[in-house]
Amino acid sequence: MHRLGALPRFAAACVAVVVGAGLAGPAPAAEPLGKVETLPAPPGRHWVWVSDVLLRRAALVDADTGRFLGMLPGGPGILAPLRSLDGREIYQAETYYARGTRGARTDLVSITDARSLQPQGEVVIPPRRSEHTSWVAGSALSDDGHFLAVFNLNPATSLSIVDVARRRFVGEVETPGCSLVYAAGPRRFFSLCADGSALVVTLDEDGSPVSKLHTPRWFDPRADPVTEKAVRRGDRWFFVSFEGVVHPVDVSGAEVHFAEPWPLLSDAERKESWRIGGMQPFALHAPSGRLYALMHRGGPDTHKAPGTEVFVYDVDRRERVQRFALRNSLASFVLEQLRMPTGGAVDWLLQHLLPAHGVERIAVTQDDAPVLLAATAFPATLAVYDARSGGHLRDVREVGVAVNYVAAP
Amino acid sequence: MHRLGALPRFAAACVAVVVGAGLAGPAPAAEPLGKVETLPAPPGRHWVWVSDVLLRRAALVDADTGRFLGMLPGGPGILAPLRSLDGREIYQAETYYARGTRGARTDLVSITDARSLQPQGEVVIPPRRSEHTSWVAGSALSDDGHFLAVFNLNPATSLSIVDVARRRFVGEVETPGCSLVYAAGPRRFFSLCADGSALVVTLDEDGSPVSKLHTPRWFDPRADPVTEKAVRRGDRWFFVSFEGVVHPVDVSGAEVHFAEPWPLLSDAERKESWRIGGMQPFALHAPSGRLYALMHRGGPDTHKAPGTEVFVYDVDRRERVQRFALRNSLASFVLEQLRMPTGGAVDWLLQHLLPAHGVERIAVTQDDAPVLLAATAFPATLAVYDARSGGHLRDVREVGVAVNYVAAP
Amino acid sequence: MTNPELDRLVEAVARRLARITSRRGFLARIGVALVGAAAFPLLPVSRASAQGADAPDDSGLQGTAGDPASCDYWRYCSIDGFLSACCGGTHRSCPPGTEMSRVTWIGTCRHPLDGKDYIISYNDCCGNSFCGRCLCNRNEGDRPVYLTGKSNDINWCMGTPTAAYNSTVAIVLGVATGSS
Amino acid sequence: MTNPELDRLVEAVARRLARITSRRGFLARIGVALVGAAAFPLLPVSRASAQGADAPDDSGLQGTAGDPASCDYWRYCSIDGFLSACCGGTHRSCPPGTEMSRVTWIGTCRHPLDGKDYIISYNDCCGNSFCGRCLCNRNEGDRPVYLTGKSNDINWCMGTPTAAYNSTVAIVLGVATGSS
Repeated sequence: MHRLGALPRFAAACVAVVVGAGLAGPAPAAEPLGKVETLPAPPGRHWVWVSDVLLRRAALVDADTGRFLGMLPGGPGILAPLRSLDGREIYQAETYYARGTRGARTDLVSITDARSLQPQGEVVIPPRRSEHTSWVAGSALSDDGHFLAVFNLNPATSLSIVDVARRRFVGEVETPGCSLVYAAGPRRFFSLCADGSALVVTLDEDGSPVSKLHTPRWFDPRADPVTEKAVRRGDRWFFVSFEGVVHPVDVSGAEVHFAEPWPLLSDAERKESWRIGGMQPFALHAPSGRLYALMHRGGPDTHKAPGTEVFVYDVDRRERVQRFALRNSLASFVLEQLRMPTGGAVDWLLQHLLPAHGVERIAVTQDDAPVLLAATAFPATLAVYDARSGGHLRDVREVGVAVNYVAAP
Repeated sequence: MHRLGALPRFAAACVAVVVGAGLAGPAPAAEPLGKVETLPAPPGRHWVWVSDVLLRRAALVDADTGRFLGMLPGGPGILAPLRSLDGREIYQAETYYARGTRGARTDLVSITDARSLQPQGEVVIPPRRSEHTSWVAGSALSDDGHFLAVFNLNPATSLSIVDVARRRFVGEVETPGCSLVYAAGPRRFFSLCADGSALVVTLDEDGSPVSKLHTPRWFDPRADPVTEKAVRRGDRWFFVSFEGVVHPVDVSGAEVHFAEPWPLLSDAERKESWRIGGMQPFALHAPSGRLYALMHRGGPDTHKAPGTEVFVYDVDRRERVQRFALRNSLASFVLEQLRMPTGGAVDWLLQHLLPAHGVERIAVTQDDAPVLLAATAFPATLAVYDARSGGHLRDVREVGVAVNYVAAP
Repeated sequence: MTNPELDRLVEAVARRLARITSRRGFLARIGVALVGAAAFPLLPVSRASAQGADAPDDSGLQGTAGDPASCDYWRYCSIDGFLSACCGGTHRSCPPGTEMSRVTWIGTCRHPLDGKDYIISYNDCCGNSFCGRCLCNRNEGDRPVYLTGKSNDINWCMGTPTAAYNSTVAIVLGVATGSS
Repeated sequence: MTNPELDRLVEAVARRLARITSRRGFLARIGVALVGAAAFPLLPVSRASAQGADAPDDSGLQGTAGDPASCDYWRYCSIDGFLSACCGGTHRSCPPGTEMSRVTWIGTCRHPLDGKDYIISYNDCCGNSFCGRCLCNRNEGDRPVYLTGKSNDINWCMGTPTAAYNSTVAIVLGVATGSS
């Protein structure tokens, strides 16, 4: 209605403009006015989301060309778009205040048309969704695509369940002592608990919880906690501990099963103080079973330090099959400002002269010619690598201001 | 009520924390919890507002120490706080959308307690206030302190009148062909018109317009328009044209009077292509009648270029009495990152090696020992100069991200 | 300075810093974004006759003057904003999820090949979020805010459901006869 | 590299760039601000007895260890956020226009002079806007989000009318007896 109410003002505007230009009336356009693009369907295999915490949007970027396809706006905090199973809709949990940082808080799940990127609707949820810097596992879509779960921390922990198909808030499931949310079946999620167990929440067809069961303790949260930044391959989640031990979690059966842990790092590598690190340190290419891990050299408490290399593992053979160095993202950024090509003398100089700045976030596409995305928050950079060879393909220019999340759906 | 509703959760929180810490109960504090500062009254003579368009707040900064005193939050767009005559309240026009960049738009004038910086109330106004980059003359407080006028552009032009004392929206005054708003008497404002005249709007005691009168044309908007970035000394406004001609506007009488224009620049200086420039290129110290003008060397269409020098004029004698160079704000910023003092070898090197980056905005305090503020948007810098000697006093560290407005009320 | 590579790097970093401090730099972008401005100098289009006039053929244009993703593109002679073509749209269509403003200003740009002056409508794409890419600012003819139609300080996202600025297009309305 | 001054400048600019890319840098600040985080490693305070314990006397402290506006201040041993003392508040009071969070985490810091371990409550100041100054991040003992009380990734502005983060204080609750 705002739009309709505005029409008279359009008229006034045109008159104003026309008078200003001394025209008797606006000239009929040789080209149409008002055209707005829509995206082709299905989505490209190398379309990736790059969320920006200052610009408050998730940009849809074609990693093959570095071109922007469009943007999904959001408010402050976590912007992590989830695509519906049929690819036609995008869901995102968002938070708004009536007066910027004050006034009534509204949390909601927005539904956006994947082709027009126009809002299709919203479902208001309890105003307590969690904010945490990694932006990982803050919300999850059930494997049947019907239910979106949003993690609340306030500091009581719970999940808000939204029926995205019926556009309704189902209810809140308390998860005392357990945090975050991971999809684990058609209508099943699990959260990680402070005691080293997981809480498995199963929903009925209406989205109401039919069971809430604690698994046995499957890791030691005191001696060597797993990071919450897990990656998934089909029915198997892969959690990695601070010390680099992989804990596979199998969600194929009626009960969640925990496979044998295995180490990412050899004793020699530990001696060299190689360590996992970053805000999104892991990515997994499901078809090939390749696990990509951001690695750096550092001591304890550096589990969030940026990675300078990517170690590549075969999760079936449980062994490293490759490793490659990442470009200095700071140097890449300066090079972009220079409008200079990669591989030149200046590039070389920058890569070696500027302080090594690793990568905070990686993601990999799931097609047969996968690309690995490597992002840093600031300077905001997004590098595209050939996920198979590790070769640098391109840097995406002007990707944003503060890249806080990257996803390759 | 949100607060009350949250109390049980506080309890839960404390329990959670306590249990987590293995305490039987929270220890009584040796120091009080929950204390929040309030500002002394009256405001310091060198307290200045520094608005940041990305952080969406106006910071209150003590120019003598470089310390922050507090912040006034706001939404997107113009953040230009106005202090009530008694100094007890702060008024600011703000814009919000229910969903960040979409949904219902609410424009309002917020009333904030000047000591606690806590919101005291708000008055909703029509959702059409103007957005323009200089942030100058977007709103004005009547000289009797009763009425706040907010400039609307949509693109029809009007003023929203708010009775700040009675906390109510009075009404909207149409100002066809005339823009922006300047205070010009107890209950009088004027706007600048495209034909080179001014529209003078006088309000009655309730804030309703009793007269809307066009002045004669007092400048030539085609040949040499005045910039809208005017400064005031008592009953006299000073507008400066693109070519550097001062047009004094006297608002002391029943009718607005236009005094003899006079030039800021000599023919010799014009030959050297000195030119006014910036987003807030002028500041005026009322007690001494000193007009400070940002100057740079450049051609036509550089009326927004940053200034490298400040020319100081005596507006009574209508002549320049001083000029001084401004520090390279880019060099100052890098120096801050180096945590190095001004005046050293590295400072000298930076000042000379880095490309000259001028100043976009200046303001001056109104006391007997005035300081001149010199700000740039990015890198965000705020330099403090002795307004009498032109000597550099200090740089304010970490002043913000994108300084888009500076005011010395 | 005896190390050319080093000099170049210093200059490079300095330029990089200078660039982000210039009106073309990022925060200028933000500034622009916040005002959603588009520079539309008043041009003599009073004798404009667009009837039947088509947009010219760009196929013969060499280099960036023919690239709608470049600030050098001929249609952008009076633009100030993010190029829609860098944001998910094209030089004459807005990115997905935005809406094209109906309020606008009109410029006149000469086509490098046919030498004709074309009337260009610079419409802002409104809503969604800042694009933040390919800021293009050709600031000639900018005038103060009270000369509304000539001021690139003004947010032209008006009348749309939201005044949030995303980017700007450049649409050919027709030929400005006699204005050359 | 034969020009020391130049080397220094390059290193300086590089360090500056590196700094803003570090977790201590501005956008880290934004990140921190957005999560309003405070690092509160779980420490053995089970035998804490705060009764009658006063905050220690800082007057004898030399240099930044005694400066509440410095990240080196002794109370900040487990903090992650903007220092309220740089934002209009003090090390134990919030800036005007904010509200102190009641939910918090507790650390233990040793006073450089009396050698005692003090129980410190790190409360976030909530609302208003990001402070953006004096980010102080001592990240020891940080744990994943599911170990809620140990995670500095979490926004601790909870229960307050707004979860917007401004800055953080460090308040002495008492002495942690026997924990040294």
